[in-house]
Amino acid sequence: MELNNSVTVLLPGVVVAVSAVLVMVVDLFLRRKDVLAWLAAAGLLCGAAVAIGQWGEWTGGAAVWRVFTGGLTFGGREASAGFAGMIGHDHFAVYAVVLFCAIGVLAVMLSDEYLARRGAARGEFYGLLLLIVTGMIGMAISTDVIAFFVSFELMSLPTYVLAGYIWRDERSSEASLKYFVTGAFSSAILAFGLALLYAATGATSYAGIAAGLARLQAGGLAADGFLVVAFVLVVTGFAFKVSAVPFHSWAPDVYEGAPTPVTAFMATAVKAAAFVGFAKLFFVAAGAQWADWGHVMIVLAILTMVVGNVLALPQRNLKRMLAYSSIAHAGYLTLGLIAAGKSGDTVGVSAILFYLAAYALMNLGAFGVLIWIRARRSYDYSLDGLAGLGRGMPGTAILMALFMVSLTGIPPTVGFWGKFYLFTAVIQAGLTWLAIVAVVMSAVSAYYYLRVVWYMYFREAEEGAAAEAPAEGAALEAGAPSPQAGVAGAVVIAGLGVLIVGLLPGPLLDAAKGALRLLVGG
Amino acid sequence: MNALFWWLLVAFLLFSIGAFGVLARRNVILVVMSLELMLNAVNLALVATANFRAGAEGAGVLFALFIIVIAAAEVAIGLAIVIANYRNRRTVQVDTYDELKG
Amino acid sequence: MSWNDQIGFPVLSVITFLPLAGVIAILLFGRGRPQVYKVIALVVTLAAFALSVWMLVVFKVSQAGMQLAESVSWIAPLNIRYGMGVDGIAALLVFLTTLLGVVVIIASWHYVKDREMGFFISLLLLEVGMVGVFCATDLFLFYVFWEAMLIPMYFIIGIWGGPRRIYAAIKFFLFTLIGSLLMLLAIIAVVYYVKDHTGTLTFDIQSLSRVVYSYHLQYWAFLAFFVAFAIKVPMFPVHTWLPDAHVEAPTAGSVILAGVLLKMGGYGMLRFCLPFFPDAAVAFVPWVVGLSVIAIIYGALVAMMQKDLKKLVAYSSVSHMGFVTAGIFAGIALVGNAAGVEGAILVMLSHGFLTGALFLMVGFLYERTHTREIAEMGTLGKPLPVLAGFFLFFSFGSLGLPGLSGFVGEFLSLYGVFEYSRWMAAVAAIGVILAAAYLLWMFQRTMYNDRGDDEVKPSFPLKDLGAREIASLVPLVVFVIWLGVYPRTFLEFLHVPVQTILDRVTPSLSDASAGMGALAQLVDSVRGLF
Amino acid sequence: MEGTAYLQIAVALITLLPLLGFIVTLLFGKRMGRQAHIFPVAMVTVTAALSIYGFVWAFGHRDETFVWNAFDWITAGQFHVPWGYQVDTLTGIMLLVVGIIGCVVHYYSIGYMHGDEGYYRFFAYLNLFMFAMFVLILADSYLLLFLGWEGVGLCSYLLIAFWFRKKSASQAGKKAFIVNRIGDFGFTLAMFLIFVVTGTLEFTGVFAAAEKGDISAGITTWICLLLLTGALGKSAQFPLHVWLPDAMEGPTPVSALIHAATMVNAGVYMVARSYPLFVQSETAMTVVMAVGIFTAILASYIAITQNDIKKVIAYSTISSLGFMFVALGAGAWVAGIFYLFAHGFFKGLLFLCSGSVIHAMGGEQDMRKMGGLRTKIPVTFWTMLVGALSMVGMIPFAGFWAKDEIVGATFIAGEYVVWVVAMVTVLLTAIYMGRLIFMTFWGETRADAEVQAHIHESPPSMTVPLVILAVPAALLGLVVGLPPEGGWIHGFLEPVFYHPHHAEFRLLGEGGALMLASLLTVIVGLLIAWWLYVRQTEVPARIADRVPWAYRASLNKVYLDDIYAVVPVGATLGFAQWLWDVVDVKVIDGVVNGVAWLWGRIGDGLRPIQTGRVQSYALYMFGGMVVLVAVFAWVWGS
Repeated sequence: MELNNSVTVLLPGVVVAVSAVLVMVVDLFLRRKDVLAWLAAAGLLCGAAVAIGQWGEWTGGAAVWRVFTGGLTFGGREASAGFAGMIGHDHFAVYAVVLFCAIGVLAVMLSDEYLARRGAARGEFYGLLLLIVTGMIGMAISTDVIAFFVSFELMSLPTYVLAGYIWRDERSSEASLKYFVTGAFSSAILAFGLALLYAATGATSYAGIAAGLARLQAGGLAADGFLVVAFVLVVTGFAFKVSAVPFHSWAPDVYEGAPTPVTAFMATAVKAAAFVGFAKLFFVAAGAQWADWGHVMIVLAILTMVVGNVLALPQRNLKRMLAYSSIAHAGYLTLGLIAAGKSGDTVGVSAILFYLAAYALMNLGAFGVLIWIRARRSYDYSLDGLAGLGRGMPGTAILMALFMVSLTGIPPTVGFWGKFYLFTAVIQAGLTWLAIVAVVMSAVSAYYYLRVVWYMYFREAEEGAAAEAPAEGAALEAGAPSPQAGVAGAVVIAGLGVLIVGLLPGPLLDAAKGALRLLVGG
Repeated sequence: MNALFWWLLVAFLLFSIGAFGVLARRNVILVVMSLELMLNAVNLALVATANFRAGAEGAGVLFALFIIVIAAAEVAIGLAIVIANYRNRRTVQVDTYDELKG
Repeated sequence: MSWNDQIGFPVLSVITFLPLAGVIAILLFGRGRPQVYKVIALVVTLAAFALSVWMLVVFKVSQAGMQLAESVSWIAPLNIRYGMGVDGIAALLVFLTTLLGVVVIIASWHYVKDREMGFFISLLLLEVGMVGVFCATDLFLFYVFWEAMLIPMYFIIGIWGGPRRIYAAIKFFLFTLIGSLLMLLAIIAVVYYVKDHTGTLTFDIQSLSRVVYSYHLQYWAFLAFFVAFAIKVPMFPVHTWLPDAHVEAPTAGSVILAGVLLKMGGYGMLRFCLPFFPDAAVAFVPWVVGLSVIAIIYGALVAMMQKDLKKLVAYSSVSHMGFVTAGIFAGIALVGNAAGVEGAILVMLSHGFLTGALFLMVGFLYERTHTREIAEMGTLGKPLPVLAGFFLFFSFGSLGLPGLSGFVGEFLSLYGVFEYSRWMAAVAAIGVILAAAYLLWMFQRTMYNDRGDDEVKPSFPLKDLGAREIASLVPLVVFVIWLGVYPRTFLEFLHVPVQTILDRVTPSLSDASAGMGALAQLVDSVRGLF
Repeated sequence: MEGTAYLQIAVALITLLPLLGFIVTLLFGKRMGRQAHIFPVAMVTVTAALSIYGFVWAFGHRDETFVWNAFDWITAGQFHVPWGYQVDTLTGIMLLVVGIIGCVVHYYSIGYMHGDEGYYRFFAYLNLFMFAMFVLILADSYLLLFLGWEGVGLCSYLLIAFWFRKKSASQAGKKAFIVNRIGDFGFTLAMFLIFVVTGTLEFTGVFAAAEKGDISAGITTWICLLLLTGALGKSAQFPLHVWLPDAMEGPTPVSALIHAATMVNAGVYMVARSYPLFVQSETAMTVVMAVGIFTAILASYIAITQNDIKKVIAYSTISSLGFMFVALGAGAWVAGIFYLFAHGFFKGLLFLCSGSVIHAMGGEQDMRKMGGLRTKIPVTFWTMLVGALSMVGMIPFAGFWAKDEIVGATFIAGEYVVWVVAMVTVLLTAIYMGRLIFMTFWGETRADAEVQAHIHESPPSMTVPLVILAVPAALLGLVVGLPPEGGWIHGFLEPVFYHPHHAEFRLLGEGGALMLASLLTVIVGLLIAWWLYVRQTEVPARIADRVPWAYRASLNKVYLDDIYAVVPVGATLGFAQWLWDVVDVKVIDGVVNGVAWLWGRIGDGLRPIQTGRVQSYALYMFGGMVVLVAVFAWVWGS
């Protein structure tokens, strides 16, 4: 029975992990490498399907994740816990799993052409990518810091590799090294923080930590320096992964240097996983202390919004600009955590869940457009290279404009709803001034997002620029169906998503709310 | 002051030494080693807690085991990345890797 | 789901989305066939105009509240509805919008050479947004239209504009965006205030405007809404986007910008600032009227010094729109003075006709002389008598000649200000003198001779207005005269809705005067945010 | 009421026909070419007949006021103004003046404008003017009056700048409109004030309220002074008179019709119309009189040295209008309107004659280049002489009776200073009008040979109107103004100015003495003029040398234009330039662009932080942790 439950909970992760192995095995025996992408995508879709199938299981059940005195409890039923309480499944996790798998699928679509053109090994790539997703799923379902940390590392380590996947490229390998050093550093810090928490509370399970903290608080010890250090170390681990200032510095370099599909994946999925995983950890394990956490996070959030947006202004390399923009978005997302902490309400968290999906759509789209342009002609990711795109590649330009508008947060796009929901949470938490800061910063961000649009439409291309063939054109296999279709498909899917969800955000809003549904009924 | 405090203090010192190494050493190999040191400090803290803290769950040891495995994987990946960089640049001085900036 | 019971089919939605249908038709059938897409655009806007006229006909002027209402659930989790409906104010503005929509299509027939289809698509999309703003009865829907409209305008200025078009486009965009983002926060605050206090989450404007909000919320939220609308109007000192946008925008863009977009500011104040936050609105009256009066004088004086024809007209808009804000806010002070408010709305309409027309004239001139520098013109009345005649007509309309549209509104809104404060009205009335000064000076320097006697400047042959151009102007001429001679047609639409607004504002007068000064209140209110 | 149905139709047609004429001529006139005048002239002729009918109606119903509200014009909140017409005896007089002179000028223009490239345009504008002027005098509310008021301003603008390629013409047109706008500023505020205190703008309602004493004395004074501001602009009184001399840039028929006979009287008419308000305010009356007399003497003083024939007449117009204001201010309301009535004819005549002279001289307007025209253009000479004598106030011409009543009224009212100044003005008037006649028609012709050869009498279409106008200019006083203070016109206007103010005239009493004094002054003046400009033609130059400042002040119009160019105009332009250059561009836009620039600079400035070296990144993280610990400790500590 116990095992049975564990398997149920783990099932999406297992499916994805098995797919990873399968992809690598098939890679060994099959010459046609384009099958691998299909296989990986199928694995991810199966994982998502399994998760969706589990969605209905817990409606109306009792909540296990008893959290803090304000009454915030997280969904999930005891019956769904597995492996000695190390993992637990709930709507929250299901939402996250589906999100990760969906991002994974789009990332696979974006990657295939890129890899094929450069002659890079695709089997390992997809294998690693699927393992990363497995790690993310683990983060979402963990209810124990051990499981959490292992999942965290399962996600992180392959990411270092993917960042340097085109290892002969100096920039890619440099990105990889920087990511590795800072990442491992932060992992160690996180681990030490978790160890100190364990030392303070004597427990590794979220529930145990919460209970321990409650005991400490009752004894008047909760505020001592020991715990402060422990909390800060954990927050550091979180801030690093979501690239919050001042733990962000790796992000621009890594995003710029890493292969573009990997950048897209990191900017969306890894960030999402970090938010999902840490949100669960923070709220379930330390929810009672969250009001105070929130105040600390305000500093982070403001710094992140300001520095991310301001540093994006002078960037003329689009990948780098998007990196800073992704930092800025991390700042907005952090507002959701703060709001949830301040108000003791779950709106902030569901706002984060919604925003993550929205952000994934538009950001994957934007990176996808870059990949697509690069697949069609020589392009160096510079702003100037976009000049005249509105005339040369009208469809692409329209989509790019759509993604930029969405990133700015203008209706009727999904990015607007993300911001709206987030600001709603912040204002409801009584932090209107913080929302004003965010609003001012998003006005600043409009400048650099719209600059992309104006380069595409208001400027003319230099003579002959568009006519050049792609730089790395040799390595395409003869006879294989054009992998460009994958890129185009991903971009179009993202574009449609941005628009359709922008016009009819109801279902996604419902899902994001429903992910925390059990809280309400108790 | 109980024993746990001293163990944790040692762990903290180890951790700090590791952190200092990461921040200060210019040789990438040494940086990677410093990272390992930090993880080992964590292990020490975990094991010490599991042993000396009253009422602690035994899971600390389990955690330490996991971290040992993770550390191994990390070293393997780290060194591979270092080698890739060395091939491109012919140096392991970490501060020379600054093509990406701004 | 409920379509309106008045006429049995969703006329407002049809008006709003007809242009969108046009866009789709253009994309399907019009590629590479200029005649086809132009005709589609014309037919679609004409149909929208015809429908909006019909809407005015079926509109019941004596009936309060939103008419021709439609309401369909849109985003259920937040109880956001797709709600459309018009009161008299909105109905007139929809009419103005669709009229100018037709006019700009005609006027742009040969205007752009580059990416012409995109231009027409942008114009049509713009019309969707504009009509939507006036029709929306759901706060959220309003906001969506309000913001969505920015994009086509950004493109119109940025792609088909003048040499500094990028600067102008981004300035336009950022100014408006900052305002509307603040407004978004206030919207959220208002909606959730209602939810916290009544338990229902609703974005319905009518319901929200019946709630009494706390002073704390009112003061800052009023300011947030107000800033958004003030930027759009634009009021001094947040007006500087306007001249740049006007100068760089293509003719059609300027016409729409001046004719409709600016009206959204005034409309927003009437629809939101006053009924939602009556106490704050009343408390801010001296400030707003003061700023408006400054805008009237300032805009006129600065207009006088302009060397660029379009900039001159742009600053004249700042001046004229000052009458709008002054009239609205003076109207709610002390007595609940409907004349001022109705006058302000008439100014909006009239300014739409007149300034739209003036921008058309400038555009026609530009097509002929390839310059907008006043100094490079002169004696154009000789080769271009018809153009000069229209130009003269609209200039005099704009300077408020009785019998033309500009006068009635300005007179009424000035009267409203006069009832509120005599000396402010006296200062504002100086703006009327200045209007004569800058417009006649402009006319003299362009159409009459200002370059030494008997020197006929343009060496190339100039063609006078053609039939198409005249066709785009004639409707405006008709309405300018109509509004000047028989404004009753339009005023009838305004009595009931304006009274509704004033009824909402007036009961709170005593409260506000008992409270602290507006600024002290505001400081208190803002402090509450932290 | 019996007969009002016809009157209603007449009134409607009086305003509609010229409007129709305007529209038709504007649309089709160009195609009609030389025949463009037919339709508008026909319209005006019919209108003249109808306006005579209006006068006749008023003649027959002098105690009635016909009011007809055609439709609701503006209704907003409490504010309500109908589009309504009214006819009473005052309107009747105005109808007569405007209708007849308008019609005559139209006929005159057929000849005068012959061959002008803007022929049709001219007639279109004239018709538009007739429309606006009729609305002005028929209006039954201040607001509709204001519509006509601004409408005639528009036409004045269009017609002054008729030859728009001349910079001076376009300049003058603009100036006229803007100066009038300054007056209208006061008018507008007056209307607001009236509405605020009485709740209506219709004459009947306002005056009823005034008579009931609903308006406090202070407010009444304010209303009157503000109305007067409007009148100062339209009727070219100091300090807003500066536009009228420049307005002579327009074609001469325009000067005759608009800038002498009709439009400029609108201010006088408006003040007279507001009689029930003005009589309640001593202050306002005094101001009216003071402004009038000052303007009268000022204009006369300037007129003496002007060399442009039309400018002289223009200043004489300003002076005459000043006299009308003096009359109103002195309480001699009927005398004021009587003078307006007479002035319309003789001043119109003078302008048309001067037009005929200019026509004869081939466009020359400088009197120094004329002379000796007496025999060459006899019809013009004789009619102009009639006009001039009427103007200076020579018995028994029309001007004499009216002017004498005004001058006498000041004396009787006890305003002796005003009376003295008025007498000086009469003297000056006689001198400069004499100067005009003598310089133009006496002596040797000073024009060059080519022009001389060309001098001819004008065609009948021009001379006939002269003769037609000469008749009332000569005889009007005898018909309507005799006996003084008790003529027909006094009785006729009594219903409007219902507090009969005028003392009975006795030839052998005060009245007779005053009349004699004024008559003697005129004769002396004429003699001086004859002596200076016919006998001793070098004397004027010697006088000018003796008092150069006085001469130059007069020649330069007391430097008012120059002062205005500096103080209101220059200061406004300077201020506006400062607002634009400094406030708008530098301050406001500077802040806007500065904020944008600052963000960019901050971004640039922060870029070096991103060193590219991974260990500095790790260091930031470490530093961040320390900061977080500090913040956290502070949060928990507090």
